[in-house]
Amino acid sequence: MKRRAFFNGLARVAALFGLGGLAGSLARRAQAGHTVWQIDPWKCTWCGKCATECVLELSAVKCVQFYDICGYCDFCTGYFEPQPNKLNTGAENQLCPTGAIIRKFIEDPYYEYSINEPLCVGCGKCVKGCTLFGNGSFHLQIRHDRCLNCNECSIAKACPVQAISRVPADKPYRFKTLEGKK
Amino acid sequence: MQEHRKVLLRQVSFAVMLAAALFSVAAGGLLAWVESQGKVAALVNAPEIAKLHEQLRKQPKDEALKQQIRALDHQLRHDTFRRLNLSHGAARALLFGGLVLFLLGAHGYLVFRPRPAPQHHPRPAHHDEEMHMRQTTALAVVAMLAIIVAFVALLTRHPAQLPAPPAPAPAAGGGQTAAALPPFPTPEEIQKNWPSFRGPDGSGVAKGASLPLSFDAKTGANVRWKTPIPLPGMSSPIIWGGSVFLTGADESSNCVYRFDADTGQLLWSALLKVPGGARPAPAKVADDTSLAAPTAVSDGRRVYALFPNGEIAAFDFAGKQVWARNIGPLENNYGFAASLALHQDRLLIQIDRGVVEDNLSKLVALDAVTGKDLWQKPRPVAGSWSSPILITVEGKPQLLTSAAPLLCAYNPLDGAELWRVNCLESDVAPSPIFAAGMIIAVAPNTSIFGVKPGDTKITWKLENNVPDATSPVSDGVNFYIVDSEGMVMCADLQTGQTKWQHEIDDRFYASPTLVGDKLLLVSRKGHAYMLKPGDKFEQIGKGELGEECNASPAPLGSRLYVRCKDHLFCVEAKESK
Amino acid sequence: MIAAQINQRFPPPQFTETGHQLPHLTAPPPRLGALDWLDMGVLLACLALATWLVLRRRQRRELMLLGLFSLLYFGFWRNGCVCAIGSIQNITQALFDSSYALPLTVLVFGVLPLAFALVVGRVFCAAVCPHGAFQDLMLLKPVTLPVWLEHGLRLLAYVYLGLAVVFAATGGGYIICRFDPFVQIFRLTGSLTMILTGVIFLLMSIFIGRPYCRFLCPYGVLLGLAGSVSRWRARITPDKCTLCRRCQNECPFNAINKATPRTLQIDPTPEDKRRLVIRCALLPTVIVAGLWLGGLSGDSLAKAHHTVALAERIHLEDAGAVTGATDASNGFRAEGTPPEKLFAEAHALVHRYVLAGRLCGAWVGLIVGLKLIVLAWRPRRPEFETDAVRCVACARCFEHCPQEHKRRQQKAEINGVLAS
Amino acid sequence: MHSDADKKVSRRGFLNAGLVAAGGAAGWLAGCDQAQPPAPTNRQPLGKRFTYDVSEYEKVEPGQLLFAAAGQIPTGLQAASCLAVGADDALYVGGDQVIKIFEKDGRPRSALALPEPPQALALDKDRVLVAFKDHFAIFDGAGQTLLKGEALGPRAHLTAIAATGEVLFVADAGNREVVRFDAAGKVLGRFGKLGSKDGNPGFVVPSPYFHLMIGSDGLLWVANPGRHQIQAHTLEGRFELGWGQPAMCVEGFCGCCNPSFFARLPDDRFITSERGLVRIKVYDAKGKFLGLVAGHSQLAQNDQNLPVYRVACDSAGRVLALDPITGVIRIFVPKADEPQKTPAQQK
Repeated sequence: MKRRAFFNGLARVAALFGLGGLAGSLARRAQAGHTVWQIDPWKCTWCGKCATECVLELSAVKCVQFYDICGYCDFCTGYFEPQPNKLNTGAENQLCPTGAIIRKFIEDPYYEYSINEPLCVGCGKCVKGCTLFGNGSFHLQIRHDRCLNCNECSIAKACPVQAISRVPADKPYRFKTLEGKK
Repeated sequence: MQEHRKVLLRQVSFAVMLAAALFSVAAGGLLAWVESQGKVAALVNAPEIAKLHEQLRKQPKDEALKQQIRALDHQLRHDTFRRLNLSHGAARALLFGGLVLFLLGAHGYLVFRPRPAPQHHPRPAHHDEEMHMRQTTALAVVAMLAIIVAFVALLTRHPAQLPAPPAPAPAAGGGQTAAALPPFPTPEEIQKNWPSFRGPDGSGVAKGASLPLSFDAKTGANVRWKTPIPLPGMSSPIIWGGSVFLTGADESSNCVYRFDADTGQLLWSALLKVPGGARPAPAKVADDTSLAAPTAVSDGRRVYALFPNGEIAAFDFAGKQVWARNIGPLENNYGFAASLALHQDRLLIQIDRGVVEDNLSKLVALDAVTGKDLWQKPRPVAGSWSSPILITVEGKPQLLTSAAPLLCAYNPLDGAELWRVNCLESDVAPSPIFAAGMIIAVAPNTSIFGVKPGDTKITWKLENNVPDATSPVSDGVNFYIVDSEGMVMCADLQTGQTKWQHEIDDRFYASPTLVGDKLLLVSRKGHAYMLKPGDKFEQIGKGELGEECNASPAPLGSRLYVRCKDHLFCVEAKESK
Repeated sequence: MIAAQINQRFPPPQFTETGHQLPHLTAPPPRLGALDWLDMGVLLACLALATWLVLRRRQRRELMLLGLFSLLYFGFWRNGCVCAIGSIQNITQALFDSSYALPLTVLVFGVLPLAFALVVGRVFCAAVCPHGAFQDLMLLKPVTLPVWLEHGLRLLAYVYLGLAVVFAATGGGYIICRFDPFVQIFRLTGSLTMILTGVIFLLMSIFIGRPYCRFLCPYGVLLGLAGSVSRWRARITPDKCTLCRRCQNECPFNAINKATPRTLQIDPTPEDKRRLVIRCALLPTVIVAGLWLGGLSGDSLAKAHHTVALAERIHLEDAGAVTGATDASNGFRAEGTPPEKLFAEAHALVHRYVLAGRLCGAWVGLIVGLKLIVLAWRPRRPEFETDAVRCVACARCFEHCPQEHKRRQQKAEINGVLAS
Repeated sequence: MHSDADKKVSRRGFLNAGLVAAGGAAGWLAGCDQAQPPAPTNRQPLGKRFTYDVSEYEKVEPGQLLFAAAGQIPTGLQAASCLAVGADDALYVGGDQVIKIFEKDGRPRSALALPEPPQALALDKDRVLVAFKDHFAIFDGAGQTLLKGEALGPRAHLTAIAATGEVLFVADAGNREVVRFDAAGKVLGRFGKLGSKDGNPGFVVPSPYFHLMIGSDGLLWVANPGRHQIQAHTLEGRFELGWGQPAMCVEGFCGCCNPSFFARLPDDRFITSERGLVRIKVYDAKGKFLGLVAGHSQLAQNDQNLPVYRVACDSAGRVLALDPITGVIRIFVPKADEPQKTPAQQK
């Protein structure tokens, strides 16, 4: 019995030592600040999986409007159906299937578009319309007031172009910049 | 009193439990209903609204319709989010109901469960119970392992299909790689072999070859060897170096065979397997077309084989499949039969199907090294069974094709059409030949044409003894044909004047071949007739294969290779050994 | 390609008439980083408290309350993420992928419970892990499983751990998180299948003690191994065992080893010795077999990796074996990377998977071999004791030990005396 | 109960059960068919109404194609940005920090090094006019700087340049106006800004595509993409006329802001280049739609990264289109003039 206790002790000390070494070596690389998931808008192909793959019923991914690169078009290809009946806010003209985009007149001929986030399901339809024809000011981002920050993001797993990765929590968004892709 | 309170407590707790259970069932039902109705996507995609949108597209001015769309759209969006909230609420309610139910049930169970009788601990048995148990456990562990292994095997049956990894550098002793592939053979090298259907230039002429004036497979006289062919087919042998290649197929497999030219030994048999995917259904073919009608082609580095079900592959000389793919469908009336042509790493495939109006016919070029598409050229022609041939006109290569209604030449490098003559008709099976500046093309059962390359008109036309399946052959002065009923004819190459005709009581599918100074006809019954080419009919020899034969023979040097129904024969004069 | 996109950026319009100012894009921040330190603090406090409750207080009821707190805090409040079980994968990935930034929280959650287990046994399982607490609180009417079944099913956990490490090390994803049965219930949202699986596990837990912990939990495997060499751990009796056998049937987890009857406390028989020799000889065979089989499965496992799956798809599309294109293959072709590069990457990955598969197979082989050797042993236990590997320190057995009752009585008396 | 149950367990029975299970699994395995290829994933996981689909408008009727592809010239530029045709039909391609000059058959001739990446390029006799982000410069054929214009401020984003004789125009997409310079590079004036009351309808430029050129008719033609028009101005900047309709269908200009670029054939027909629906079209001198040079399916490789073709025409009536993503110039020739491919047809 004594011998057994001795070997146990030996194993324990070795294991503790090993565990400490592992933790120490990893801690040197580990970050105190945590990381969060985010979409790289330059990689995103608006496939629509963000709307369906999130563990939340209403996805944590929403479309955001980056005003600084918006053209403020009258005929916004992110707001209107490709061939709208008339350029007004009638439901028959709107692209967004849940009516989550707000169109506001500023001055001739400029209109401002913003996202009503509670209604947005993150399908990316408007993002595609805006990016194909316009400046791409609409883009999909993970909104951190909704994201649960799962250890493995199920959207990232399903993303066909691996556009979702972890970013430092102090820079939790990846908006397109004025300078373009770096 | 105590008892009374206890009963009351039990009743109350039971009633609450019942209520909680009903509540949970209701919440669960609601949740299930919401789930079954579908949420965001189902509502927004509602068919009514799609219909209204469609209607608006037709009547863009209809204001009432717009109002209707707006109302319905509002309704649907409202429903969308209401249902979403409903399902959240129902989920929480279900959790709450379940919790109450569980807590009360647990409490009730703990409070009212019958008190356990004083525990009776059996005395340990006298036999070695613990050791017995341990060995059972060991068995259980092993059985579990077996189950896990079986499941892992089951789940990992489909390994990732990737292209073969680039072989390590030659220093490491790697095999043949794309980079290490020797250059495409020179025309001289090609001329030294019999690399494709009807020889290097597809005209069925082997100038330097020789043939014994008689042979007999039964006695073995002048027959060097005979080897069984594993699978049937009507494709002809091709020869490169010391090897003979053949294709064969049945309903379930497409195979390529390599035989040793000296001994006839089957060196390997390679099964074509396109990576991934189910094998395409076997082609529907007529009995006299077979499942392996197209003849393979080789560039001395690889052998390329195409099968009527659309599968095509390249094998190296070791029998390893280098690439394979499906270029189908090739389905046409009697079954696809065009053999492959090869020009400077371009694998050329004449795919003619249906009638002209179907727009199904095309000429396809694949990169022989990788099997990828290089170009495709649509062809306004009907289905055909003839094979394209490569000719050289004024020093430039041309790919000559014949199919109703066009005799048409293309640049084999990029598929550009060079010239065409609108003269052919019906189901073209004979392939064209090119000799001494004249092209002979055959419209089966109707006419034989002489055409000069580049012309838009025919030079001459001949309307008797027109074959339906076999191709002509020419010695540069005359050309010779044999039709399937045994009528042999010789005519002048430049004018189309008939010089002689002679009927042999036999049937022919194999095209006539010029072996050295002998014109060789191999009949379906397995008889070989040797004629003297010239201005008059003269039979100079006869051979016996003793087996049905439909494929064109392949002569090279002193040997002749003939594919019969079940065997591959090698004929060689004994004294020349 | 990049230039075309740079060119898209240029100044927004000026609103000369209205002087409208561009609104700012809202960016709700993620959860406060400082709260991570709170999580780590709560974890440490809970582990310390659990240790005290198991070793000193020996109170089942208090341990249950701590479990309830953990369930609410780590489970329902923190949505089951961060969790020690999943941290295995993050740590593995950090070991194999130097570009991966391991969050400190995850490292602490992975290491701290193990460190505790090495010293005081699986106190983490007892009341700190929300998964364990959830199942333990559901346990009403335990059914004792036969020992052989217990051991057989437990093998699953070792395999699960091996696979989780394989996938995490090669970038194939976090299977522990993906197939976690309870996290969806903590979040009250998720895929229906996984929620139903969770509910089934919970219903099973009413009768079968902690089914996930015992038969699947990969972290439990590590904790068990650590626990087996722990210095102090939950002892059934505070004093000497009187061999009263009362605790014997009270453990719902088959974690109490019976005392060997005096008549059987004998030296190994020749048959025992022969068996031991055979099993020892079997060990390398089983390991090599595992190595071989694991390597065979590597090719298929590799398909879990996005790059390999994409390379396969591109290859099949190019070969004409499949028609149409997927979002992934479209995206890849739009990007313009040469397929050869993708294939080279995929081949390297497949190679890694084969390697990892071999190691995983060898690991399972080693475990089976060692189990067989241990089971060949003739045990000699003078008293009833908790199993070093399987005991989760739930404190149920304490309640049935007459010695424990005696201790509590004495303590109450002393307290009474002190109070008076 | 515990030990009783244990005793009932027969080793052999258990082993048998295990083997049967393993055998069953192995049998299932053997009985299964060959691997099925993975099915393509659903492109519209949420259904039709969640999918942005303009494929209807990408279709082109073959009869509408007035030009045929006739080869291409790879320029080798990483970031090609502009294209112009010189008097001798030489091709000038700007990009990176260089202007590459090619013979009309695609053989490289020479190159001019530039101090920074060019945004736009035009030729006036043998002078090379280059617009950079906020200023322009004029070079001679040897690459010597003849003139450097003043910088137009931080908002400036020049996208086109043109000159005739003594007047030079640049299109400033950042300020949404056209700037006139004299021969010495001095600003003569600006026009076309919205609300500037200079008699112009005002340029609406939602994206940095704002093209202009001087026609053989002596008018300054400017694309007004936000209004989907091509507008003519006098060289003094007075608005004359405009043509063009917004529409996704082939006759109009699609999306929020098109045409992105345009050029004119020797016979004064317009060649316009659009983005979003990538198409190059032909209009007559009055703006009547005639047909297409090439449609979306010919010009766009994929759905995610669409090129905006820069167009130019040479004296032979060929249309040259520069793909800025690949840096390749694609050549289109009128179908009627297509060289006879087959000797047969010549006879």
